[in-house]
Amino acid sequence: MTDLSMPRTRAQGTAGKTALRWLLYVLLGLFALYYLMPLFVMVTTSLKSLEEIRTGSLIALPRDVTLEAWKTAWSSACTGIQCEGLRPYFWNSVLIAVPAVILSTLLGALNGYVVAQWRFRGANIIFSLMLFGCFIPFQVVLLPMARLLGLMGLAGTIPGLIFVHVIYGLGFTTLFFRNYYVTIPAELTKAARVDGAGFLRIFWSIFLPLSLPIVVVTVIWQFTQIWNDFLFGVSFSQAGTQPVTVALNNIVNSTTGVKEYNVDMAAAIIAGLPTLLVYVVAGKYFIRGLTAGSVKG
Amino acid sequence: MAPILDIKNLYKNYGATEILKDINISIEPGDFLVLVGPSGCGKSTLLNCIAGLEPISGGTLSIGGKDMTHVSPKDRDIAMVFQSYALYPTMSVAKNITFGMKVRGVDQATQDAKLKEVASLLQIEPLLNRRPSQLSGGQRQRVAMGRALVRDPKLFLFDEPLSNLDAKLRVEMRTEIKKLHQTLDASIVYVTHDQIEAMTLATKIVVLKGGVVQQIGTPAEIYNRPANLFVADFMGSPAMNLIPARVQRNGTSTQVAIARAGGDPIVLTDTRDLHLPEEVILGLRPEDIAEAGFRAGAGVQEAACLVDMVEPAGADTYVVSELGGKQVTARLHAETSAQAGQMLNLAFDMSKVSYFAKDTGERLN
Amino acid sequence: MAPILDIKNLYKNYGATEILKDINISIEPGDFLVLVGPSGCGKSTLLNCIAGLEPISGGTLSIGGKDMTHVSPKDRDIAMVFQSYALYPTMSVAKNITFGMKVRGVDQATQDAKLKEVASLLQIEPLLNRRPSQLSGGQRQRVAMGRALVRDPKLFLFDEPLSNLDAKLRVEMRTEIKKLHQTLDASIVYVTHDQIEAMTLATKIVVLKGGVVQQIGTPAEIYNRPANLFVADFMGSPAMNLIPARVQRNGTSTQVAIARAGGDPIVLTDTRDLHLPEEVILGLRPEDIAEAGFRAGAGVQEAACLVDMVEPAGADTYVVSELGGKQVTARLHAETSAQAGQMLNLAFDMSKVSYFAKDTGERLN
Amino acid sequence: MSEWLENHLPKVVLAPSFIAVLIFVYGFIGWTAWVSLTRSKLLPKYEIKGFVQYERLFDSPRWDTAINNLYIFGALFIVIAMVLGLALAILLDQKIRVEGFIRTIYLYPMALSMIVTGTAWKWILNPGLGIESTVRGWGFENFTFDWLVNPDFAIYTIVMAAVWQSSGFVMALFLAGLRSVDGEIIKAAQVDGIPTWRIYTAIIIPSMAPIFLSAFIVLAHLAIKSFDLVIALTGGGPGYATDLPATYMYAMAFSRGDIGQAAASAMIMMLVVFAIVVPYLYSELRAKND
Amino acid sequence: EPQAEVLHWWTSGGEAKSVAVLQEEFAANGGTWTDMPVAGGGGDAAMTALRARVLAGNAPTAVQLKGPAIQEWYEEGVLADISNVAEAEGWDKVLPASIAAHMKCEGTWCAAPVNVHRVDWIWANADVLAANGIEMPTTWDEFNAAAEKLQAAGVIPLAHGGQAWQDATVFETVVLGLGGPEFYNKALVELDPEALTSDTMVKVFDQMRTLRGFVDENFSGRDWNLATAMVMNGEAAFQIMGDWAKGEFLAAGKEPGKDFLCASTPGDGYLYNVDSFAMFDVEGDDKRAGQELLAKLIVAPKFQEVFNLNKGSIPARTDVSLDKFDMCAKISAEDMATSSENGSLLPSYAHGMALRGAQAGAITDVVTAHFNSDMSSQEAVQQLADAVANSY
Ligand SMILES: Nc1ncnc2c1ncn2[C@@H]1O[C@H](COP(=O)(O)OP(=O)(O)OP(=O)(O)O)[C@@H](O)[C@H]1O
Ligand SMILES: Nc1ncnc2c1ncn2[C@@H]1O[C@H](COP(=O)(O)OP(=O)(O)OP(=O)(O)O)[C@@H](O)[C@H]1O
Ligand SMILES: [Mg+2]
Ligand SMILES: [Mg+2]
Repeated sequence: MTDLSMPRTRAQGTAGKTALRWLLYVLLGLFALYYLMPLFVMVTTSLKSLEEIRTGSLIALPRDVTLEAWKTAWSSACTGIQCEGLRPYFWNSVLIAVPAVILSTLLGALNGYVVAQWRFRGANIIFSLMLFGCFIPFQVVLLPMARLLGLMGLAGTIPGLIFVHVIYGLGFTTLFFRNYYVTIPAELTKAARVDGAGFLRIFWSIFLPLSLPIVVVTVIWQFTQIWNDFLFGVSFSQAGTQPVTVALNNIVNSTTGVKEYNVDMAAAIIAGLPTLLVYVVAGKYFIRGLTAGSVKG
Repeated sequence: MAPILDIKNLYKNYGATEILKDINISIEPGDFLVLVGPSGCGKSTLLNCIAGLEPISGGTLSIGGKDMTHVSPKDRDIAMVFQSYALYPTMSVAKNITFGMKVRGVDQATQDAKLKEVASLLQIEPLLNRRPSQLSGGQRQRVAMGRALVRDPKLFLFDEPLSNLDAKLRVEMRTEIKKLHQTLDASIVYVTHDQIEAMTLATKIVVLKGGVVQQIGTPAEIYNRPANLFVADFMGSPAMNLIPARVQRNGTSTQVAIARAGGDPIVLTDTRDLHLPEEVILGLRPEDIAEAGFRAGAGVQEAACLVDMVEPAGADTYVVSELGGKQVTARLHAETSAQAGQMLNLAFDMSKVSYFAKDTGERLN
Repeated sequence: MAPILDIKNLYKNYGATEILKDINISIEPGDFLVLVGPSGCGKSTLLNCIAGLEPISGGTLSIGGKDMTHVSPKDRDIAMVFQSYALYPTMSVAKNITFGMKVRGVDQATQDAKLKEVASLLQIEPLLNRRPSQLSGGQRQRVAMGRALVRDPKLFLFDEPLSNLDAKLRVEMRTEIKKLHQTLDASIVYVTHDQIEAMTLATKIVVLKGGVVQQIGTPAEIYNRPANLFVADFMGSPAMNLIPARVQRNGTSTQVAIARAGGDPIVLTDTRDLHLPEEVILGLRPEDIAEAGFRAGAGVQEAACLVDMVEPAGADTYVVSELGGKQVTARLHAETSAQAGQMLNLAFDMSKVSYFAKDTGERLN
Repeated sequence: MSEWLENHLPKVVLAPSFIAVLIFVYGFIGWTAWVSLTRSKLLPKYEIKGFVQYERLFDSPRWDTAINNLYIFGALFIVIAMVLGLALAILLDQKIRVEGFIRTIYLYPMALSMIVTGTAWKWILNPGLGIESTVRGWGFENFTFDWLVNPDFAIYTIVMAAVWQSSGFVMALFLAGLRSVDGEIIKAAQVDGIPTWRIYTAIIIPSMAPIFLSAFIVLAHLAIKSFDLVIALTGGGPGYATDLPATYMYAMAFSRGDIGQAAASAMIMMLVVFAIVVPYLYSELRAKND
Repeated sequence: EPQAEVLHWWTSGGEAKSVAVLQEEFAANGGTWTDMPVAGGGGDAAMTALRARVLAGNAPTAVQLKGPAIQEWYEEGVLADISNVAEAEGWDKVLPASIAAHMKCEGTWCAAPVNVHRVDWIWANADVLAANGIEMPTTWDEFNAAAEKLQAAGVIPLAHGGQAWQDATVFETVVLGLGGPEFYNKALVELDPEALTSDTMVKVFDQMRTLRGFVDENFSGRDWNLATAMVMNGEAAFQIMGDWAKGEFLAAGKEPGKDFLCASTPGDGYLYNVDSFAMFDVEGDDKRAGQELLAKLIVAPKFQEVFNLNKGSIPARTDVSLDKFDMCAKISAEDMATSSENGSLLPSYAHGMALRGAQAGAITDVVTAHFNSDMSSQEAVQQLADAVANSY
């Protein structure tokens, strides 16, 4: 376990070092401000009444804090005829996101493992092709995909949405894992092969445990992409299978109705909470030096 | 019995570089084959080829009489200790060692027993719950050994398995490996740079140089009758003295003249019946040059030499003198009174001399 | 002159485990300190502490008279060869070696010259454009050496730098390191498991066991006058014979009785003036037990012993016999006719004997 | 049979994904290419009419703007997000006490739907509502920050928001990469006397080259596909000054019922990607192979 | 049992309540309503979803569709015929002819109208006007004069949000105001190249440039309702926007005629934006029954009244009593009747009533580009013609 900062001995640091460390924290803090700015606007707005928003400055602190908007967003905002807020849609999103994230991550890990550690002729070409797939604009796949889903009988269903998300997540998950696995010494695979472990066993017992940081990254990516996806969610769902983003969109985007910014903001934050939760939980596994001590040289 | 390992005309390239050239080796069951050779000569590569971890570029390789070309490493029934250890970083020491058994479906009780046995043998019991990253170099190496030793394969492959151990432990391990070899009648291919290991363990030694086999033989053959200058020079520490000499046949015996610094050439007589060219390289090991009076035997002959350097090394003292234009080392007992700059009477055991052709380096006698 | 390295009461823990305990070592400029000890005793950890790569848990450490507690590794002016090599994987061999110079702003011409010099010394010229992953184990180790050797630091730290080299190369490298030490008058801390390396290189040897210093001394002191049973047993290969014996004072000399398998105890006389308890452990190195007639000297005494095992090892033959309930090894010349199961007259050099307390293991004479 | 499976398992495992990609990516690209040659309007038609859609595309000043914006936006976004992400990862790698907390702060923008954060950004960047008026409120009367409403600068506000949204993820990616570097090598460098910044630039970062590939692909993909960001922040305005190919294509395909035109623009977009990504990919994979 | 899955984009509080009325009636008649709302982009997102579902063979039963899009979908052969309902209910008699025309595809009825939004409204803050002594303008010149006066007084004359569709909304009212109904029809409905490049069009762009001067600096990207709020606050005096803006005023508790004023934009004519539902070809008798029932209910007076009271628009059918409607709605209804008679009842191009998407979009591109740059009017006219030509 190495860190680039000086080893911390009993009494930490001299004056220069302390100053440097302060600078570091100040820098980190400044960036935190940059990142927090929009959240500040969103949170304050969500705590204001509509009246205050209409009359006051949009980016000022609320005069009277009210949680009304949050309540509305969660349980009574209209998303069409139903006025039950985001609540009913959460479950759809969970049903879509969780399996899709797990499947695409697992497949990506396997693919990356093959491409990085079991190179065969053409593996790089296959990898490049898969990777290039990341760039296909989703708008163009919408219509043919709709047709195929219809043919497969998956139109408007949750499995259909899972399928779509897995397919278009594969490029990225494979990319992430492959690029992580190429840095793992090939000797490990060799040792395990001699030990009698087969392809899958090596993957499961040796590589997966080594992959924590990249699993975190991949899960963060996939979960965010899938949870926040709107285009597929709106196109390949039907009444009853719509994900939370469609509900959020319905709350936020009214063309000719009265705009309730406070509810919009609260709804957006609520819709983002599961993703945030994933960040916090998964973040614990950003561990250093999993390969340490494995091979010499 | 069919050879357990049979390598025929094996070639191995990395890209355009030929690493192994026309290797032919065969091992009978129970053989202990030690591979030696300079760093980078292809020893590890050869082990990798045997294990099936690197594809071979030519020739055939069979284990237990079965061609191995399309057999994957896990089906070759081999155990291997990697020069680079290759421990599983996320597993504890115990798991590193038992992983192979677990994969093969060995039952838990046997696993535990084996683990216990091996751990005690390798003196790593207190470390079983550690991760590889929390071990010292030598401890890692022992874990790597342990991973192989719990197995019971047709063939063991050891790649410098003791290089990071202290002398004491190394001796113990050596003994254990020897025991393992004898009790299990296991077949072993073993790479080492330690000459004593090679000598004491091997039933057969292969000397490799630049990917080409130089000599295959028993330790005694290799040591006493090196096939060429390279083997002569390579085996033995300090190395065999290789001294240019002129020979003259004299009846059935041979007169050998060696230039001497600060004097006339030494002339020594080899009583064996040899047919040699006029110019040869004469090979004589340091231990076959002793202080006069400390060596007895038929072929022993004495000559005074100028001592250039005296190097005490615990049990022995080495003395260096220039002969035939070369620095010639003699191994004297520790209590010698030899001093640099003085003349010293040395005893040469001419019955041990090897002769090599000056041009090809091949052995002549 | 101030010591170049001064370690006082150094402690080092990993979590709750104490790895190094109360280490006190000081090195004068130009010293060549060799650290030896069993695998896992804390040698690498100590080097890491000296380099500043691991924080120390107690005590002080100064280099060149300056306290190093808050000095980062890069400012300590040291060069280090890692046991695990730690080559920069993305750089070619040449870059691995020159990178440090480049960063320090050494001009290109000097860099090239140094690189050339070191590469030829380490015999890695043909490899300069390779990546570390394309090298053999020994080649990697040499690159790691090269990285240190191009530097000109206050202190060199070498962690088993020759363990993966073949004997020949190792001897050459040893010579080079010795030369380096002499010409640059560099100060060196060197970890090795090779006893010959330790003996021939060191001006000072530190024997470590379980994180505790056992003895500090010159090679001769360590070899001839080990401070305790551990050092006695540890240094020398094969190890010193440690034989339980009863002693009886007889005027100014001492009678030593050793149980013998298949006969009465052997009684030997030590003529030195010693004051010993009745029960001791007697230490005598294998090379101080010779075949009768092959060893002369004041303290040499002969006794017939039953040969249990004969082990030829090239230049020597080892003979094992049970004495005092221990397997005692004697080093005989290669041509001995000794055979297992027979009685053999052995010559014991009693002037070389060390005595140790049975309970504490401390040296008595 | 089982032996065959044994030896070919890696390929077998890769096969489904590969086939899926062939169908759902390359099949659809083929489909798009076909449609781009037709006069499809509301729904796809399959009667080939030649390159008329491409001619229309290149005649459109709006497409010109979109493509130019893509270059500006893409280059700035990728470079800034990459540099910032890496810098933050390195800073966070210095044994920061509250790493998890700060990391989440940097990451959270990804979590929130741009549909709404766009509104927040719009307010912040709007001179009358946001930063400009706030700073003026503090007494700096001459402070101007009106990029959002300035057609020449509006694209940079998109860059700002895009960097805000994505750099956290890039940071996470790099952080994972940093954490996979072998500690011994860093130690060796420290002893070699290499200053910390050089250790990063010369040793750690080069060994993370594959991670750079990941980051690059992610960012390039985001740049190419940035869509709801633009819609939410500027709606492509002022005028269509901040239009990007993705918004152009969406507008054609879905607001205007001009699928043939959308397909043509998609093809051009993919050509642009191809031209940028393929050389990089080639050098990256090649380096890995020798 | 009648079934209907209804795709629509009415999701904000007031709108949703309006649709809920329909759903309740539908349920009261024994039907099951499945709601499939997709808001965003003025129905773009809903259209995206619709396309995917049609291709997947999973079309919703009823879809909120409007303008020429109805005919476009009809041409794709996916719409159902609801003529029997229309004929039974006598739609022809109660709907203004031009609105009825939108609901027919090649002579058969294929959609049911819900409401009529008037687009060419100008909203004003009563206090601000009074304070500056200004009357609601009836010509663009008056407007300009008033605006200059306001500007001098430090009031922003025109509250405007710089989004393409808002620019287009203003543009079409100017075309109508300066060119008159006939010119509007030629230029923005028939896309007559002569009209598009005429001097009148140049004048229209000149007026747009003038209007640009009456807008504050920070209008870019502003939501329409924030602009409305500016009028409410007295920060700005006028806003040109459809009658949904009224909803914002009312929601803030403002009274028409007292706090805020409504008037049609200068010039004759009436620009309508009619929401309607189209029925898609679906399998199953229950769904067909649902379609018929839905069509019937939508056009029935009860729903027309309730819905439009909520929504701020006026009923599509002319025989609904307006007693409960506010002053602005009444003006709207009156104007619709007169315009319908004299042929100045015109479809709004900016809201997708007049043109197909590609053409409307092409025009909007030029309008917004002109408004947001210093493009000359001549240039704009030229580009307009080119863009329209390029859009087929
Ligand atoms: N991270 C760690 N956590 C706990 N114990 C450790 C850690 N690293 C090393 N150790 C233990 O510290 C002891 C000393 O290790 P060190 O590497 O210094 O040994 P060494 O003397 O160099 O041995 P070797 O000759 O085998 O290289 C060992 O017993 C090792 O298991
Ligand atoms: N991937 C590679 N590409 C090119 N050359 C390689 C590669 N791997 C090894 N080599 C070269 O092949 C030769 C043989 O390597 P090998 O590891 O078999 O040597 P070795 O005999 O085990 O040496 P050592 O005793 O130093 O471990 C070496 O010269 C090495 O540089
Ligand atoms: Mg090797
Ligand atoms: Mg060590």
